Amino acid sequence: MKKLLNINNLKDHVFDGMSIMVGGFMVVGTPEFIVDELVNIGVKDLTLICNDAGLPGKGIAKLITNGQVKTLIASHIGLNPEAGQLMSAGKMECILIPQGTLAERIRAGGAGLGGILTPTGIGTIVEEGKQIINTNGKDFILELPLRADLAILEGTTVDEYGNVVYTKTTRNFNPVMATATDLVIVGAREIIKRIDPDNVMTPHIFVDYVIKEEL
Amino acid sequence: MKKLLNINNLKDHVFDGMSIMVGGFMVVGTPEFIVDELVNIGVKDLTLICNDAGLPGKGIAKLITNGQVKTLIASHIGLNPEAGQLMSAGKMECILIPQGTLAERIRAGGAGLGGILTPTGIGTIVEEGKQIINTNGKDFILELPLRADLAILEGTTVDEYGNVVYTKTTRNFNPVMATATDLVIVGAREIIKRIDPDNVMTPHIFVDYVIKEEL
Amino acid sequence: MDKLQTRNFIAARVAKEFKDNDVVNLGIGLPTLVANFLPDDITINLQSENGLIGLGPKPNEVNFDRDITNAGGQPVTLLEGGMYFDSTLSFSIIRGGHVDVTVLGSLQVDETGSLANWIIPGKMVPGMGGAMDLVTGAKKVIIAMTHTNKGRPKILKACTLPLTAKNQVNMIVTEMGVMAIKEDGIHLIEYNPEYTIEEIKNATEANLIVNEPIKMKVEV
Amino acid sequence: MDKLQTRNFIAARVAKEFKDNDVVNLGIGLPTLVANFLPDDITINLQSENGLIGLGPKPNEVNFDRDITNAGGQPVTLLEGGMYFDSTLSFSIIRGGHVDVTVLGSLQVDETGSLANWIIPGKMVPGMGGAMDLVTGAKKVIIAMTHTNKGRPKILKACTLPLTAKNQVNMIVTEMGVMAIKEDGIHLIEYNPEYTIEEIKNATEANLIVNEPIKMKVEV
Repeated sequence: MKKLLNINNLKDHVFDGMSIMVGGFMVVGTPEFIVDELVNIGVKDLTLICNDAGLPGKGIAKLITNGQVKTLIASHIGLNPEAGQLMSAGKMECILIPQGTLAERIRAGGAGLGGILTPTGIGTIVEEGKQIINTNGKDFILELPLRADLAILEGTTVDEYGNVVYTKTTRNFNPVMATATDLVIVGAREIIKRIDPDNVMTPHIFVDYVIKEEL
Repeated sequence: MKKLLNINNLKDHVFDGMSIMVGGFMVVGTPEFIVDELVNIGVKDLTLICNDAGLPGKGIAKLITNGQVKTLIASHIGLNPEAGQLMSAGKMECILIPQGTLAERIRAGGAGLGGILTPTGIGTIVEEGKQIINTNGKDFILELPLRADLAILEGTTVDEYGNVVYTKTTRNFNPVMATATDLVIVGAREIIKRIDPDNVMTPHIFVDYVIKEEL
Repeated sequence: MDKLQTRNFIAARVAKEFKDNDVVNLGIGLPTLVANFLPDDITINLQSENGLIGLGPKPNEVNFDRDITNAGGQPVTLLEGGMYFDSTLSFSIIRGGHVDVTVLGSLQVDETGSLANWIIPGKMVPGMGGAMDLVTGAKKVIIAMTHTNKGRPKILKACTLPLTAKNQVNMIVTEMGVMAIKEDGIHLIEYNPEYTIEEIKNATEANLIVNEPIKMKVEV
Repeated sequence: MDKLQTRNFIAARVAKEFKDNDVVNLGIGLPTLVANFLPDDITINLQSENGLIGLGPKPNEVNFDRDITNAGGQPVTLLEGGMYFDSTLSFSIIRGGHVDVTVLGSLQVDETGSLANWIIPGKMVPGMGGAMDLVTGAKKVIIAMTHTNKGRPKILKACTLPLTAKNQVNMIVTEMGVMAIKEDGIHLIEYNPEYTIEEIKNATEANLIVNEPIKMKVEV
């Protein structure tokens, strides 16, 4: 399989100060074994974009605990108290974004849009510093596209071409993040010959490398 | 099955002057048997929203030929010469929209967005009368959401709950249109007990009625 | 009523608001309990913003699946007819008005239907998660919460904490009563006969419009 | 060369522009012929905006499937490894810069890289289809067309027809030569030795920058 990458070579594709989107929702759909390797590598000053801050001792929480994260962009950090503490202590910047807006901004980044207009956050501090645009008599916030250097995603099933299927609620942010970064690395639970062409969730053209998880 | 509708009762859900989105791309993915019934019913002054104008004698071309269409909103009408003739003769209004913008506008209509910023059409007549917004140093056209009263879609496989799968290239505009109209009617080639929950393309909450195609 | 009874009482009353085929999103905490009181005679489609419709009860040892969780990250099951989707479609459903009712807890609600439930500056910064999208997009927003916080009113003339959304709440259900938020303010439409109208007014900072409220009937 | 030979000659030259793993979208008409000349030693992923990647050759009687067509509505096949998707993802791929090369025909192209190929007011109104998104979003835009229309130049100082996009064309391939459009204008980088440079210049309204062009080598 052409796109197969050995986890030991992950280090060749990361650098200090880079931005990384990590798939998953409360660690469900996060390829923990790849995140663990980022901890081993020790790459630092990261900007992480993820739905949340992981759970204590699980997922991207490990990168946060290890002091590798400079900025976290997420919708919710409540289930990882350490994230809130580091944020309050000024040791980690934390940018909170409504979950639907986070999804749309990443989608805009992948889809070549210059932004989207959302009603979410109107009349709240979310609108501060942003352009408000009225269409059809209603106010919307102009939210800008979000992209990153690297996406780390969990594919349940990947085929030999690099097509990906995400099972059940592991899907969440994975497919949209696949479209919005310069490099996409998928951690695969299993690799099969071919996924039914109707059921592919991330087409292989988005996938640069596949790392097989040792189960 | 709760949502099953007899084709003879389609007439109860249509009215003169209504707007209808019709799925399909050059008739592939268009439920022709439902469009044929709209011809039988004779509902008129329609605003049709469809990728194209169908093919002569097929799909929405029949509604156009029958004089039932007041306005056609599409990206391409070249394969149905009659549409261009009616447009030039002033007998049918025709609003041409870039295909990607058409998809995004329908998506915005279904997703509660106030609009999206696209680079497509900048510097062309497509931008006329529209707001140009500069983000990150680049100009984009603000395109507004598009919705309709009714969607007529072709589901290849529909389950007893109303979940839908579209096969191969019949998918095209069908899933996005399912999100953007007040009423959604799906023409089903086959009805099965249950679709794999990972493979549902249109969740049943979007589907109001299912009409079984007689094959 | 002890704390659990109070929570169940509120949850059971909220569950009576749903209609057949409603798409409903239940927030974390008290609103999650509403799932235990859904009426048997109608179909309710529970949506979870992490990507499913057809949320079923907690799994047992046999049907536990680590790949099926709710928006709180807790293991759940999928009911027959349910399905999974990604975060963009999930929030198209939410923002696009395809959720009929969302039920959320709150720290504060006010007379204009604004609510605050995502941050206490300097103290608690969990983030808004999907709450801002839910209250903005859902057709009906119900706040399910205790009427006061250690005796201090949570239903205010104007929220003092940073808002989750402006003018979006339609109904408040507490252990004291059911309130509808309309153009002219908060109407007490049902009251728990364990409390007098005066007690309820005293526990509420906002002006309560009281016009022949009926007694709350809840079987827990 | 007769008309078909000319078209094949242009298509064969365009096919030499692709690199391994490129995602390529071929427009209707002459560009479709490019598929017949793809190099064997690299993998090209043909995208079709109606919703597939992995466009294969026309079907025969055995593998014909009415549910698989290209953007022209013609029956096609799907290669192994290919997949289907809906129109929103298709145009996220196109607009989002995930298509490496798009090849389109055109009525006019000009010195600034603007092109016009979707409407002749009063005469022909096919609509832009996906062309505007393709030329705006693809990393490289190649125009494949005959150099002139009944002797009238199509490569102009400035397009006179309504534009499909401004400043987006990177390369023009005709039966006369290969031209690269850069900041300072149109460079003739290859020429067909069947024509003199003077003949090519005369068939071109735009100023052609000619700086040691090489001979086109195309095996049809």
